Amino acid sequence: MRRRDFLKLVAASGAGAVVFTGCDLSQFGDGDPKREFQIQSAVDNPQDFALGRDLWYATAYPGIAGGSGLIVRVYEGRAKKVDGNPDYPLNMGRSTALEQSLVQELYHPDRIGGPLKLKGDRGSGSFSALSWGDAQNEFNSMITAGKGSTLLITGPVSGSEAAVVDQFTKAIGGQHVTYEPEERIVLREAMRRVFGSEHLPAFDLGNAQFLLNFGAEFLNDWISPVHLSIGYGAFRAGVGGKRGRYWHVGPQLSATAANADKWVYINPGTEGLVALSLAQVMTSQGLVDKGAASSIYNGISLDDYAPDKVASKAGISADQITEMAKAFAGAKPAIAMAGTSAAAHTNGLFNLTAVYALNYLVGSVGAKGGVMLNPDSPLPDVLPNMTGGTSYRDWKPIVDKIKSGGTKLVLVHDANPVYGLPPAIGLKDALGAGTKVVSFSNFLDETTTQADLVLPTLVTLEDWGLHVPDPGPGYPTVALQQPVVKPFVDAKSFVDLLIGAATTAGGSLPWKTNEELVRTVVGQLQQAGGGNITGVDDPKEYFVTVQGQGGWWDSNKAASAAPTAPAKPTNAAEPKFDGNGEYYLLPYPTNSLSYGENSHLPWLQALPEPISTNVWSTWVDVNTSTAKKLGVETGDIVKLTTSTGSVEVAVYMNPSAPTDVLLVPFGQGHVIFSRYAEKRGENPFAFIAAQTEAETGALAWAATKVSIKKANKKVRVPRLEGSVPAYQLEEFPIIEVEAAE
Amino acid sequence: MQERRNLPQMEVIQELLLPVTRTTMWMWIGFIVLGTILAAFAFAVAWMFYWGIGVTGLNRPGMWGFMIVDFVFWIGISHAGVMISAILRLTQAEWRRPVTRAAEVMTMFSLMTAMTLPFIHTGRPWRTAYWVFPYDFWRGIFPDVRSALVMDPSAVFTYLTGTILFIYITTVPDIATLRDRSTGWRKGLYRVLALGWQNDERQWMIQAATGFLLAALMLSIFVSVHSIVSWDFSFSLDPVWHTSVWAPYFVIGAVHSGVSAAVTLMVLMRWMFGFDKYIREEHFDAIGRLLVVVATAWVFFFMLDVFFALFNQDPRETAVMKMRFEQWPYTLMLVLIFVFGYFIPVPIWMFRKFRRNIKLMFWTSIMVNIGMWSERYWLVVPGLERKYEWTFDWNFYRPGIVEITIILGTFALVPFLFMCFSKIFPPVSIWEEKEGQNFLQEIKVGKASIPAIVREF
Amino acid sequence: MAHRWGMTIDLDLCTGCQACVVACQAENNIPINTEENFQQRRAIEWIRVERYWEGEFPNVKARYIPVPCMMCENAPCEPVCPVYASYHTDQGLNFQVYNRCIGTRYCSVNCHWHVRFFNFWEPKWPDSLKQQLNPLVAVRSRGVMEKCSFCIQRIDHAEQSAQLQGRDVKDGDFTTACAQACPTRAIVFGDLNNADSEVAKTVASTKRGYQLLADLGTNPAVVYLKKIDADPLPEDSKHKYFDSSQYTRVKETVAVG
Amino acid sequence: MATVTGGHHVPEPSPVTRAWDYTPGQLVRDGLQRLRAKGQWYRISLIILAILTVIGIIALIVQAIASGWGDRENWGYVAVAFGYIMSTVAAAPCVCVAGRLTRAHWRRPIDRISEIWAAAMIVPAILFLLLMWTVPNTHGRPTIWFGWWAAPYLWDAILVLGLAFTGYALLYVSSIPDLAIARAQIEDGSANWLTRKAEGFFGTQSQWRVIERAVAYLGAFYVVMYIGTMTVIAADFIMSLIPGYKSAIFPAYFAISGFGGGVAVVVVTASIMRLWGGAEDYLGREQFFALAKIQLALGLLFAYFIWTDFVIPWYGRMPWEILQIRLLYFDSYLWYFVAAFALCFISPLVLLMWTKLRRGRVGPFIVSSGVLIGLLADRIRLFSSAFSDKDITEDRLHALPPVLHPGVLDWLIVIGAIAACIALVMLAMRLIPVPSIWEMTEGTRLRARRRFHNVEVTIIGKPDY
Repeated sequence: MRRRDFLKLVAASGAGAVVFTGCDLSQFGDGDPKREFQIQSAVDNPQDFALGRDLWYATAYPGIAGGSGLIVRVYEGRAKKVDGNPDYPLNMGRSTALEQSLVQELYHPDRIGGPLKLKGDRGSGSFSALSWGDAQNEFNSMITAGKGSTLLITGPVSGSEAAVVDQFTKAIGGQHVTYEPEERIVLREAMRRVFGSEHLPAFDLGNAQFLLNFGAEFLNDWISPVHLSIGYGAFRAGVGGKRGRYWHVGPQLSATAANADKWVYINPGTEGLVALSLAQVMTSQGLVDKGAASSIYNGISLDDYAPDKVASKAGISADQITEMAKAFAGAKPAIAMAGTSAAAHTNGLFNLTAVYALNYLVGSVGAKGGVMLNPDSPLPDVLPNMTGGTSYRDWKPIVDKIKSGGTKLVLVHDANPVYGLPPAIGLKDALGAGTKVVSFSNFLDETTTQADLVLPTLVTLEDWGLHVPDPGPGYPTVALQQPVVKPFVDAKSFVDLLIGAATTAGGSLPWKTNEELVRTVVGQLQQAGGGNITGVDDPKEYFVTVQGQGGWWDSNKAASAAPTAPAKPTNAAEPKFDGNGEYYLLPYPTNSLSYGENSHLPWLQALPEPISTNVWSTWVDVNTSTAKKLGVETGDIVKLTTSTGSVEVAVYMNPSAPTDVLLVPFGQGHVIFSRYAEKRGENPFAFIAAQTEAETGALAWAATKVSIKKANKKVRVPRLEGSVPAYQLEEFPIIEVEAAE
Repeated sequence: MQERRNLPQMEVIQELLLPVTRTTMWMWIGFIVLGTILAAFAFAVAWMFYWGIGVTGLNRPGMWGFMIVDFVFWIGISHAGVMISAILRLTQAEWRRPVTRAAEVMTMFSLMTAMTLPFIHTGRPWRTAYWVFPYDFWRGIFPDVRSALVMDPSAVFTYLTGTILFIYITTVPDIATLRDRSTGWRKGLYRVLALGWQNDERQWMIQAATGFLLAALMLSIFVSVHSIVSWDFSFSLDPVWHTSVWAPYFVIGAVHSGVSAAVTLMVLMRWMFGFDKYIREEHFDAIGRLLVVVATAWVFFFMLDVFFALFNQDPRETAVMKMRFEQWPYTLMLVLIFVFGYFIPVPIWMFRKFRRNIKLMFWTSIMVNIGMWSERYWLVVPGLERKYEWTFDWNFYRPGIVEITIILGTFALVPFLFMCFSKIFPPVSIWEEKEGQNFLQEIKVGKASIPAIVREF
Repeated sequence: MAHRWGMTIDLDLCTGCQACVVACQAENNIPINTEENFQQRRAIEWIRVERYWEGEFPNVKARYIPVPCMMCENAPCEPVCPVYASYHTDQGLNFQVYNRCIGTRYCSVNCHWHVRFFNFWEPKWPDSLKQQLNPLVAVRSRGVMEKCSFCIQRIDHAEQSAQLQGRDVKDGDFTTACAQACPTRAIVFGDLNNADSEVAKTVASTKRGYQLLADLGTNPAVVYLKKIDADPLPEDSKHKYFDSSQYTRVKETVAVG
Repeated sequence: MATVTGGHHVPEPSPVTRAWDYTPGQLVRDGLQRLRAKGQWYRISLIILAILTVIGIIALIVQAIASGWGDRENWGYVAVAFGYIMSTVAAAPCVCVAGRLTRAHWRRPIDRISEIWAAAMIVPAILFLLLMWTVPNTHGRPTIWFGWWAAPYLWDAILVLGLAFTGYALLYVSSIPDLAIARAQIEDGSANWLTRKAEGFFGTQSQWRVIERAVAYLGAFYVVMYIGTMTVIAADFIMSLIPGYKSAIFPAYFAISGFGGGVAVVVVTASIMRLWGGAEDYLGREQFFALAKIQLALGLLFAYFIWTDFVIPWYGRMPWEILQIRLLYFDSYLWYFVAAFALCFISPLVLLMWTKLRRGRVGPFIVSSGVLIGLLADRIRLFSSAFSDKDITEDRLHALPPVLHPGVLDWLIVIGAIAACIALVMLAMRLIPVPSIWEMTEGTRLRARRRFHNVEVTIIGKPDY
């Protein structure tokens, strides 16, 4: 055998270490000794790589904005990489860290491999495996037993899943509650009050010139981060004419606020007051039409909110308010936005309505570069829109009913209320022996460990679905989710299980499986007409095309929400705080872990929180001078005491933290939630006071006061930043800045 | 300066062979204590091989730490050998005689110890030898000679080879002495090693010529070794490291610490082997004078380094210098460098009375090496902790327990090997001592009798 | 003309969301950065987002900068490697040959952008997570240096596909994982030698371009676009720049393995 | 072995210094003889030197008036003259310290030859005072002074003037015993004014102790002062005037090359003294051998330091470093550098590494003359690149500054300054005996010939003081 033949053989047999650089595939084996395979190139040895075939599939993820379009790279039946779907209007090829991490959810080492049955006491966390046949039988008997008094708890659902949930709820005669971040409930109510819209808004940031944001984390985890980030990119790049200017108003220099041209600190909960004050300045100085203002702020005497009256309450100067008003009114189109912590106060609804109403004053509602309202679903019956979550106040009777035994069966999917609701509500204890609990979950989390039966469900990349994003891009949109890999574990689609359960409960559903449902509804979409796919008649081809595109959308059918004057905004109110600590306690959702629902993904755990760059832990951001006053520095453990309890967390000295606000991130404190999340840090939901927003009843998680005490312990806070506060060297800035023209 | 003492030749031989023939209690203690530390050292190295460099305290960008500092230190100590044996031989300084052998042996062992450190400090030590030394060319892969890390082992191994040759050449007559006085396996060993030495004139001429030639050749290696060690740092662009003074500065610092270590060794040999008749006060006196000059030159270069790092007021350098001056533990180290390395020992060495005080010389020499170890740390580590304007990445390095054990181990390894050596070969050159006896003369000026030596002119 | 792969990073667009960081980790089989990794300050992020302070509350700003490998034309990391593990490809990329790397870490010492990461520990994944590993990218063992490769596997793939079609690689044929993920299009990747590419056009037309540590003369292939500061902090805002007298070093307990 | 150079007959080197066999009386007679007898050539050379000096002064004034006072580049060659004299004449006295420190016997006839050059220290001091105002203040430029008061002028002046003063003190103190001898021996009233200063010295034991200590300490102090001064000159007159140049080895290089120049001056002076100064019996092979060894060692150090100064920026490859080595080594002053390198390093190395040449007297003389020329080229290279026009407040070099080649006036200034130094030394030789009488006398006492086994050897006493 000649040497070359031997080498060819080695290469053909796929010996792993063979590296072929300096050669190109098309010329292999053409007998030129210069192009012979080399076992190892002398020097030019860039990367150990082998070629193979990869496939990209379009699918969708309902967890962000109710449906974001993805493309997934699949290699030999394994999902390798998730990216944004370039065709899908909300993503346009872009993605977030969370979407990138979906492969980790799929291949998570602690994913539940098959049905589990409680063994021993509830909450003991010990389960025994059982076959799907047995599990199905057990589940069916529970459904039969629980008919008429069943509670289905899910995360926010829309589209095909929501349709099935509706059918199921009807069939079993139970109640469906949605668990969603509480401040979003306030936001939805504000949308109704201000814009008369049932849906979350879209913002035409790309064409806007000025953005006044009251605390909304729109670049990180607020409603539709990718879409808003794309808009922000266009806003900054000056697509709409010139570079947009962004001012952030709020109690925290958050990861989003750091991008603002100017951050104006105001005391927590005073966003609404400042907004009214802005309105007062704008109207009194003739910057906007006075008549419009009187109808918008109907019944509120704006002059009571002149800057000098508001300033001290908000913790800023009257000049700042005036300056802000002038800037806002002076640059058109301008957008006012509010959310996240602004909504999580006892006066959250007032804060939001007062701010969003400002959009009317500058004429940005429904206009180019303004607030765009989203239309209804193209097929409201089979693809319902997302509806709001259940507020904390509404959770109380539900929990009481469970406690009293009025609810026989509790089904939980894609929600972890035991973790996410303050313990004061007593949900965990309410799940007594008389109530059967079934969890459709992939991971043992706080709620799942309370279940009698765990039925693992398919994760995003394994399942079918049609989702109506909320907020949408401003026109009707449906995202198609399809399995890109075969199920990695022995799990079933939640929708399939629900269809089965509904049938068991006596319902008659037009679809037998989730896939059938999706195919049918896409057919209905085709019949409805319009949309991104034209000229395709064959239903099969149509479906395949929708699969390839990742969804259906019709950009010609933008919502025609008339900029009518809003319903009367809520009554002006000042925030109320619980407890008598001397500091405000401001928990905040982080860009990666959000409210803790994704803490099991190691990439997200290891992703530095943008401002502090801390990872894997809970800490409290303390202002540098406050820390000096307290005699603590980064790494010192402090004890935070609220009216509901106290926790010990490490200090991170943060020069941007307000002097009288202590910031604690959400996301950690899981008792059990896979190896990457459990027994790590503290859960702020567990020690905030259970205050509610006055009108919506949503949990006001930012309405707590706290006291801080040094505990004589030290830890090393895991973070990306080095051991000194990162200020730039004056002569050699890493980040060069130039003034705007 | 050299007092003449007439000792019978037999007595000289017997007394200088003491460590070979007898194991004193101090040697037993030494073997046991050092052996224990070495066991811990071996365990630490094995632990690090098994788990990886992760067990150290290194981080990004502080990629080099204790082991590199210690490497530089031991290379520095090794410079005592050539300084004493070669330079003093070439300049015909008589007082070198009792120290040359010990200093050369210390050089050999500290070089070996030093080279261990960068070797085990690499990420994949099992491949290091294979890749760095081009002993196999069939794959056409050469090491990159532009890298100081290739020059470095080349220079160090040349130095080591030279040192071993030098020790061997200068030990042959003594081996022959041992051969004639031993039995058993030792006899066999010495017979082979003595190369048929018969004490004839031609052999002596060859031996002397080789010794001189090697001494002259090794002078250039002497300078190159620590220059190249300094280039490991100054060829990079790191602020404070990238400075042209480091090469001579490292060399002079090496001589400072090396000669001080030689003093320590001289005292220890007096105490352990009872060589009081051979290692005498006047030797300490002479070496003390040398140290004053060397230390002063070292301080001059130290000041050059500091001043011209601050000279341009480049914020990148200033940031490192500020940390060195203001922050723990660098402040402490700076104090150690100045006070232990210069301001305590040098004023003491200025006085003849103190130079002849053995205990004082012992402690001052120990002090110098504490200062010099700190100096190497002070030089090497901060440059990485404050590397360029990435204040975000600025970090703090602290050694792990494994590193500390390894460093302690190196301090045990060199004396341990030295003691093993002295169990086989005399640590003080017998023939040189005898030759010295002949060279020493006296001269009468008036009533005074002045020590004198034989000279060519 | 040979390709000169390059990147523009518009700091005015970067929002610090770090999608690029996770995208890179997914694409390039970067080991999971555990809590201990961070405590030991050994996290591996081929592209990392640094945050710099300016000022102090209430006049304070935080600014982000994503830092991948600069792919210097005249890279300081290359000549210091004794075994040519760090070398220059004919496409002007700096490469790390994991096979050859013995882990002297000199390249990292002489990389002033701190983008070379050392595998202090053997990277470990639970078996199930190994399903995600990208087969086109080698998994690095402990003891070797690794760094951003400008997604060389994508470059090679694109070049081979183009060659099979008998054409040159076009702008937009492919992009790096970080650029692909970036929601605001702050990161743009392309061929600087191709005048029609987006990066080349940006570099040619922008007035905001600068290179990091450009004064070292290494000519990085990553061009940053300056951040626009529309509302700068008042001149007298204290603690604007690094001043060592103003801080005490953070004394935290050491966690070493 | 007879050697013929340039038509002159050079006497065969004596194997040993014959003066060791002189009696003390002979040594005194010989020394006083040399003090008195100065022939015609002496007078003629002195006149020529005086004329050159005057021309130099005139050239300096013309240069200043013609080109204006304000620009630093016009003073470039005054700086060259200053730097050159600092690194030759001012370094010469350091040579005696080396010998005294190691208690070498070869030093005894050499010591005075090296010390006598301190007599010319007034010249660099004057040049320094002229130059001082061309050096900018420390504001806005790199400096080692960190805003000290009156920096750099006051401190530079203290160092240079202090060095000059120390030099004169060293020369005077080390000559006191000889002056005392002259005072005692010259009875015809021709004793000069300087001898009268030595009136108090009678050679008591305590006086000798004081003299010995004073010479030792003043010598050591002179060396320390010299290194310090050269460091400061290197920093203030060269480094801080080349933006971005902050090579920390440079001051050490500057001082070491100065030492090389000092040894060269001594070797050349010794050769001349041997040929025409009537000191043939004093300056034997021993002295040249020892000096040549030092010259060789300093040549090696010259190369070593220049190599480190070069290789670090060469490896750094940063733009300003590339410009810096182009300016200093490759582009602008390439040939000056080549000349300096060849004459200060290569020639000492290839010639003096041969023991035969080292032991002769022609080899060291030729090499040392070369070193003196090479050093001049080197100082032109350094001071011209420092004094050429550029914005010194920039933090780095951004372009190569213009080259400053010497013109006729420049040469006249340099030569005039050198001539002034030589003239001063020649005048000093009329006052102070060269070589030293007392050191030679001491040397003869500490030597003996003795039989060692079968051969006769020299025994040298090394008193332990």
